[in-house]
Amino acid sequence: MTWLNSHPLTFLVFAPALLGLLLMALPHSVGKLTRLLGFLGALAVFVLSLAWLLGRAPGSAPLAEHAPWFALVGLPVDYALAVDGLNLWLVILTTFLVPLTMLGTWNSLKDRMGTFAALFLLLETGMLGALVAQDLFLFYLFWEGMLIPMYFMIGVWGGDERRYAANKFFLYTLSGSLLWLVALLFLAGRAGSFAPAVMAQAASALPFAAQCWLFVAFAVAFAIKVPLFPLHTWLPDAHVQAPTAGSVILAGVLLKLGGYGFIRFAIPMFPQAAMHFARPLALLSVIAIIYGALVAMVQRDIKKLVAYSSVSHMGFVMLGLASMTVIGTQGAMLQMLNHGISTGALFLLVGMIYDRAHTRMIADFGGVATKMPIFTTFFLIVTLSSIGLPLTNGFVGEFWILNGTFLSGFGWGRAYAVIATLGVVLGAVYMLWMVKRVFWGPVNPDEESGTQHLHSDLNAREIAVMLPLVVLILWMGIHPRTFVAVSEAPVTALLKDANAPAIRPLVLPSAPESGPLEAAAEGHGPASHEVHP
Amino acid sequence: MNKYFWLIPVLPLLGSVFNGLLGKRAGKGAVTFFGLGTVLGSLVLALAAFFAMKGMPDHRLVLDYGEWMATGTLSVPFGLVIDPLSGTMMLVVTGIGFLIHVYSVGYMHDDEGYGRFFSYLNLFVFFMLTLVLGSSLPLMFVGWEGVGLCSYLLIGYYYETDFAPDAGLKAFLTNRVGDLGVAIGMMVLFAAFGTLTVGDILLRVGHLAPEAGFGILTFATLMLFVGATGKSAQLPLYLWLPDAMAGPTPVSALIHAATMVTSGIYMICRLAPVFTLAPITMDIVAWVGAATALFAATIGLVQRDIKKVLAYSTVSQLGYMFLGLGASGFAAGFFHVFTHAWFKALLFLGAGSVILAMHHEQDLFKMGGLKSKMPLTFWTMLAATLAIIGFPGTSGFASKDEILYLAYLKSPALWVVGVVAACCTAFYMLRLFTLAFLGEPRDHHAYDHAHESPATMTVPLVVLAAGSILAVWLGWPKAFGGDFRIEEWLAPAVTYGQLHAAHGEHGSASLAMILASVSTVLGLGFAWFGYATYRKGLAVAEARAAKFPFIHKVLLNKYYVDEGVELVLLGPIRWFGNLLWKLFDVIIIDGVGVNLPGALARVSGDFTALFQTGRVRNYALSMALGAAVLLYVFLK
Amino acid sequence: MTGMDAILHGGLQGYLVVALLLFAIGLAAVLLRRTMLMQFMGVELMLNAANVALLAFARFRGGDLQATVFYLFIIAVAACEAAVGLALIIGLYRHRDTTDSDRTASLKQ
Amino acid sequence: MFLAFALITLLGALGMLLQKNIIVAGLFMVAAFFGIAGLFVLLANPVAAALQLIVYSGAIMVLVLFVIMMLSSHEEEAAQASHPIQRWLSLLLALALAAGGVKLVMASKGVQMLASRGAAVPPAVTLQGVGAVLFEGHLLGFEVAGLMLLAAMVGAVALTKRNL
Amino acid sequence: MSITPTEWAALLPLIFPTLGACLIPLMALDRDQATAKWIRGAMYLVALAAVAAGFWFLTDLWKSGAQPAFHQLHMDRLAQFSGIFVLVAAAMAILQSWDHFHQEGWVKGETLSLLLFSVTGMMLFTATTNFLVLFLGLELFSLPLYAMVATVRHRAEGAEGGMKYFLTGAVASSCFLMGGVMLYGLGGSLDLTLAAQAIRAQGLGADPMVMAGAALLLLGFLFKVSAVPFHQWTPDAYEASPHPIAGFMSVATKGVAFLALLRIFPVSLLGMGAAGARMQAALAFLAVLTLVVGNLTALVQTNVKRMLAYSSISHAGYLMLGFVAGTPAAFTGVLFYLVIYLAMNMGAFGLLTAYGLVGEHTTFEDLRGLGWKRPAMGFAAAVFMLSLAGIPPMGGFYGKYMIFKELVGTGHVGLAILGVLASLVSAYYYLRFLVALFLQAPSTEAERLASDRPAVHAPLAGATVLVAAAIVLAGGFVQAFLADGFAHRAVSEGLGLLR
Repeated sequence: MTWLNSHPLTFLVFAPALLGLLLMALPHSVGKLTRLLGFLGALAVFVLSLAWLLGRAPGSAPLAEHAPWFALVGLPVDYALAVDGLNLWLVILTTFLVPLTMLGTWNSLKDRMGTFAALFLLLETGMLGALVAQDLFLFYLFWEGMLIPMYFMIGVWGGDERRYAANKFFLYTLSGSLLWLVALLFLAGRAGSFAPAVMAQAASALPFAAQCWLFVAFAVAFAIKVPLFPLHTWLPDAHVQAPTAGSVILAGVLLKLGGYGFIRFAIPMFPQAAMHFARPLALLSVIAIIYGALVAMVQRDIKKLVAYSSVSHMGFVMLGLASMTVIGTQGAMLQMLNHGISTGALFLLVGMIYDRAHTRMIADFGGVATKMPIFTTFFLIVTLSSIGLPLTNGFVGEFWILNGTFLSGFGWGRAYAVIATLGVVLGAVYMLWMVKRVFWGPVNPDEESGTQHLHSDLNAREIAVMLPLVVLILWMGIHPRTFVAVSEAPVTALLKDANAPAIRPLVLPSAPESGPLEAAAEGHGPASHEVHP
Repeated sequence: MNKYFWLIPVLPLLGSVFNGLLGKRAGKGAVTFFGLGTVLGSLVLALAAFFAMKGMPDHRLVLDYGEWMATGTLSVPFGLVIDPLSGTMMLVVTGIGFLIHVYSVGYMHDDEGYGRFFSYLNLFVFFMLTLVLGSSLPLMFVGWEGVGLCSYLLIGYYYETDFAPDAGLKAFLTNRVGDLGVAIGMMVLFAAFGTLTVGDILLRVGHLAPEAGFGILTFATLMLFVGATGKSAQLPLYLWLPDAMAGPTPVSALIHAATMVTSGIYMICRLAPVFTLAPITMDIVAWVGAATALFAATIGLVQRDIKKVLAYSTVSQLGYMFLGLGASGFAAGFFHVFTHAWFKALLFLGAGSVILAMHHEQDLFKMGGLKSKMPLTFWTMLAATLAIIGFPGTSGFASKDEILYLAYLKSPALWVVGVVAACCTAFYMLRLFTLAFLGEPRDHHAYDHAHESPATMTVPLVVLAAGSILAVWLGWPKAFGGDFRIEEWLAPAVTYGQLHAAHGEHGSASLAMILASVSTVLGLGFAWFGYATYRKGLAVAEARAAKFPFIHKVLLNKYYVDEGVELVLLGPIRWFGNLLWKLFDVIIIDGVGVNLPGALARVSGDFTALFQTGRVRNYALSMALGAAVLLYVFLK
Repeated sequence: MTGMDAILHGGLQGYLVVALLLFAIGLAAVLLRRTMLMQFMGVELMLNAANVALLAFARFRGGDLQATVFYLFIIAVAACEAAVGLALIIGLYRHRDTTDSDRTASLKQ
Repeated sequence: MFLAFALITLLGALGMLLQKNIIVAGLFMVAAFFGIAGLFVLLANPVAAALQLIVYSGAIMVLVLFVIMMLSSHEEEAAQASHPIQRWLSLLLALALAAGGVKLVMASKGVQMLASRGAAVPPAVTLQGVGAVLFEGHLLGFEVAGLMLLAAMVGAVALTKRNL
Repeated sequence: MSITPTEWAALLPLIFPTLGACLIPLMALDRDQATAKWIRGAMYLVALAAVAAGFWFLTDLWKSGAQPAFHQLHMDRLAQFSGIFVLVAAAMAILQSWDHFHQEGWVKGETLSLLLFSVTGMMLFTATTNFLVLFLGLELFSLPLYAMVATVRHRAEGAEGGMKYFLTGAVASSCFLMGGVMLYGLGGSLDLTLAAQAIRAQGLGADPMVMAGAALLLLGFLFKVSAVPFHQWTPDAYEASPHPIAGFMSVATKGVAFLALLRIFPVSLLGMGAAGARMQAALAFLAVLTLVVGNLTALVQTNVKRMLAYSSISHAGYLMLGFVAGTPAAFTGVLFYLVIYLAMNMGAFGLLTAYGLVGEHTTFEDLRGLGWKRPAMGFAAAVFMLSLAGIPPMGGFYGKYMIFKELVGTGHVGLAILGVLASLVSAYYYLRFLVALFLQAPSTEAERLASDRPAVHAPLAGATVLVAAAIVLAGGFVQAFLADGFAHRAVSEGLGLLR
């Protein structure tokens, strides 16, 4: 017990993996039992994470563990874990989505479900570890370690093109992270440590060009994960071929790690280079937003459409991060959670209909609303969240990101914001157009069509899976402060370090002595313009 | 009492949630109770709030319910603001909304999705009230998008049909394009003022020298105006409104005539001081309004579907309102919103009554002679028709006259356009009225079964008819000796925060009188023309149409705008999306960027494997070459 | 003695040149001949080349006996190589009925 | 003398390289070994010369010739036409190696130093001397050589023993 | 001529394998080995006992920290390290060969004897700086290997592979010998360290003869590690030989060649100055070539053994990069890498045995769907392949990590980038192994073969595979223990670097 008290994070991170390894040892014949055990374990981890991370007395010290681990070739590697404002909710999102996804795809797999559950738990460890790691080497380990279970999940249980998709996923991600490793080794060698703060210091001593190269290496690795245009092409294949659970976790958590990497490492470690590259990054993000939306629009497979929509949505995250403003970055933080919930829910829903109809082609459906009203309702709500309707989570994030971008000091920021807004429109176009073709209209008369195979609406288990997601969608839309209040301080500090440019208001008061304005401003909330010292 | 005002929007939301979740199981009685009860409660509370607001010294009641989305320097509270502008609008929404709820009880009585319908309708009231009462732009935006959503849901209410989902989709997407403008406008305003609370913006804008933020304010207001054109169906984003008639008729009345479509005007009134500082925008607003008024009116001349005629009429009337706003007549524009709400809702509900009587027949050419069968509908429709063509003494006369007068002051050309549109309006409204109620029945089967609607439907008709006439009380034009009191009433709202309140300059009374007389006489003349053309049936009209086949065809096909949009905009976008996917994603990035290196690696692997010939002499040779390399490196 | 003189008149250079030429010829035999036995004899020549160089160096280092000992071992190695190599060639001959190394090339790519 | 033995050696080797008939080639090689033995004599190393004759010419070459006979592969090699690249490149490399070898020897300062410093003919190597050095300083090597012979024997047996 | 106890301590680890090697042929003499089971078991027991005894003495020596010597034989830490390395590989090979020879339906004691001779030679090879002993060690471990490749006599490929290995190997050792003679000639001593000192003393550090000698010497090592372009025997020999022998060759030959190279080049020839720098340049160039050719060719192989052969070639490239970096830390990394490489490759070849793939049936097709049939083996396979590809948290990653870290630290960023790109390519073909095992359904052909084949039980091979997997995982999770406690001490205390 005392060990647990002093190592709660270690427990949270490694408990799933231990359970997973244990489950792997069980024979295939008890796959159903294994699945159940896996689910219960994941659920317990979720409950514990809630209790330990959220149920803490206010003002108590942040959860952190730190111990020297080993030193190879003279480079000390620390075992440093911590939960702070930047990763708290991402951790909870992870622990939340894993059991939920297990429940949501309870009957989707026919064989080796026990092994699948075990891999899933291993993956959870990878994700949690990467999220809480405070040492870059440790982070790298978890980051790469995540690939392995995901590779098998796609490769073994995926669709017809699963081998291609799995290999592509693996090699694509690996290519980025290997180059990143070289940069990491270069910098760590200079710094003599893998601690981000120490490495940042070493980086600041390097010439600017070197900083830029290092930042690019970091950024490419993270951008592949995000995925940022034009490094996104692994995503549609991986998403489409992966089993539902894989897609959910991929969209829900794995992609977030890219954005998280930026905000945790790339930007704070190379603030000047980050500022230097903010503009190209923002440009790529805007392209991703528009491009993803346009390509999503012409997809014929629902899952692929959702996959491309991820490209578009994650483009918003990157845009927010590239804005280098508190509002934009906070928006990106929220948008990461949003996307995890909304797109995760969408993939779950697509999986539910696929389990029934065994097709995902839009043309195979039509009139689904008549057959499955409850399903339709859920789908519609999630769709609305995905297209950013106000009072759902999607809106707040996108609004902040766009405002932050508009305010950002680098040139063309305003143009980027305006163009990115177009993505919101396009988002509605492809989502609702798909909804129209799938759900509305008369029931598809073709006997072979997917709609004809829909014999049952959602059952209690599936509703139980969707309800928490819907609640979260609304909660995050109505009270986003719950989820971003903790990151406000770290983000502000981070941007202070990054020397983000001061934002000047566009309109200056006509007269400096205009007393009434100031008075009025003080009376009606914050009046100061976004100005960073 | 004040502490319950938050219930004004929330009550309908509760009704909506109840009806949505339990509507099917609870039965129609419960649905009716919750659906109507919540709106009625909201109406009562709105009245209370209205009078509470009147009691405040500055006619302004600000309610704050905590923070919604705050980060960095951005702060957006959940706040309601009740002032004359929003108060009036709130009453229109709850009042007419309630009436239409009542009407729907009858109209939707036999529909399977009764609960679903009321859920959507309640939800709409919630969002509309949020739009109206929201104290900050983002909160208004909640309502703004929310009503769009409800519009989408309600237009596509008959989702098993082919056309309704299409219409709903079109409505939502067109609105989204407009919302884009609002979103950008908000960003600009936030960047300019550092706040998004309407009150704060107005306070700050009031302290600006007129030239200080000229360019940026023009941009912001233009963007907001783009939003307004979407929501309020102005050129070029009006396309969705005629199609929106696919929804049930009460929806057309409430959303697509009385309330939602006027939110663009409402928003501009809300930010009137900002718009005032952007004269270019104001010009554009006026001209777009005028053009829309005329454009839609001409299309309305030849449409056969009764609801389509009304839809184009709505577009046209909304154009008037923008014309008024553009001419700095915020009060006039808003007054037209107010009056239009009554008579257009009435027209739609009357049309709904007719449609129901005719067993969902909407073709005017198949109606006729319903006067005797449906007396109550006939008389109320007559009142509405008189109001919309601006018959002296009706509310429409007052509001339209004021707008035309202000338009003249801005530019006589605008006045001319407005009058021509008014003439068209008079013509097609009388055409509609005549074809539906007068003359001989043209479809006897339907005619024989037609009957007056039940009380739940006719009572709202009567109330609305009374409103259509009596609303004039609020703003009898000064030119005719009235006091146009609505202007004074709204003044605190539209000039809030202004150091120097902008007052519309009025020309001489005689000029106003002359203009009004000319337009009224012309209008009535065209009204008679319409009546005369269709009094004897369709023959005369068809003969006339045959004389101008080209114009008739163009008008009948609504200037081919839908086809044009598909050809010029949607088609290319889809083509481009396909291009990006197939060419850029699949061939360039995946092919050249990903698979080509892979293939190259394989090909070079095949190449290097060629050296593995299996002959040991070759192996020795390569070793010898390696030795040569080594020796070279060491000896060089 | 320097230069050509040294080479032609039995100086150290001469022995070394002989050794290196021998080495080259041995290598050429491995590279140019296809009969495995000939290639094997080429290898023997290369070993002998090393022997010549070794003993030449030893002679000019005042008759270093270490080198002669080493030479002894090299002969042993050559003998061992001969044993194993010839055994392999015989083994291969039993399967393929040829001593042509170019025709025993089933393992490739 | 040196020139004569050197020529015998090199011509013997060349003959082996160029001779099509494998038995004749083997005999050329024996000639080369004789030449080498002669060189060893000139190097004041009669022990090595004797060993060269006994072990190389006597034992190893006989073994080789024996195998040649056994495999009855005295057939001449087919004309080499198939791999011109292999042939010309090999030739080029061998010539380069030869030329490079000469150049190397000429260019090496160390060789010159050694040649001039050790020009005096040392006393001839005797078997006693070799034995003393062998058993004093190279006991390990001696043992290992023995092992190696054993290993080679075992290997040869493993590869060729008739009865599996 | 008495031998002191310390000299015995240096000799004993070699003596035991030698004894075993001598004893086994006696037992195998003129027996029908296929039927006389007890004698077969006895041979294996003797071989294992010989290896175990050697191992026991060496670990004892390691623990005591003593570094005894006998004449030119220096049993220092590095030699002890390599001895343990070789003996573990040999033990695994012996255990696997029991199963494998059983599957092939044929057993020969001579093979075990040759293996033990080879082990002795390898230990000798890494334990001396005397060129005479070095050369003898090289021959002592090479000659048995030539024979072992061809030990499956009923396969024509066996003899072919052996012949190719022999001919190329003989050429290489001739070159090696020539190089050593050149150094002897100018240095005047058979001990390379002394020769190097003498050469420097005479100012002949950059003499062409010295340089040529060094180059030819290096060639010998590069041949043994199968660096491009001295690599072409590798796939043929591996394919020809029985799986355990192929594994042993891939691991032990490469390992001892690198260890001896480490002793000779950076340390013993350090005195000559220029040669060290030239060696690094040459190694850098050839490492690039090795990585590119090895990985690309591995990409297109259909035979698993050939794939593993090319993979071992490319691993030689990574290890050479460690020499290019040339720092003591990099050498520690090389040693650590070798330990993991031992486990990975012995494991991978052991898998083929454990899955009962015999003869030519070692293509990817033959592996299809096997991963699910024996989950423990499948798990181990995943560990090996991911480790070979250098994916964390496997041990293989840390080897690359240490080498690349030093490479970057010494300014060879370009080489490091090339190295990681090469390992990206390698990931593809390692994944292909896993694709076949897990992601593909068994082919009908594989099913048929599996049903035709007598029920294969390879408990010993399976056990070695699991042990190997455990070592790889240990390399991933207690990497510091292996690196600091083992590899680092071998470098620092054995070679006197870092002291």
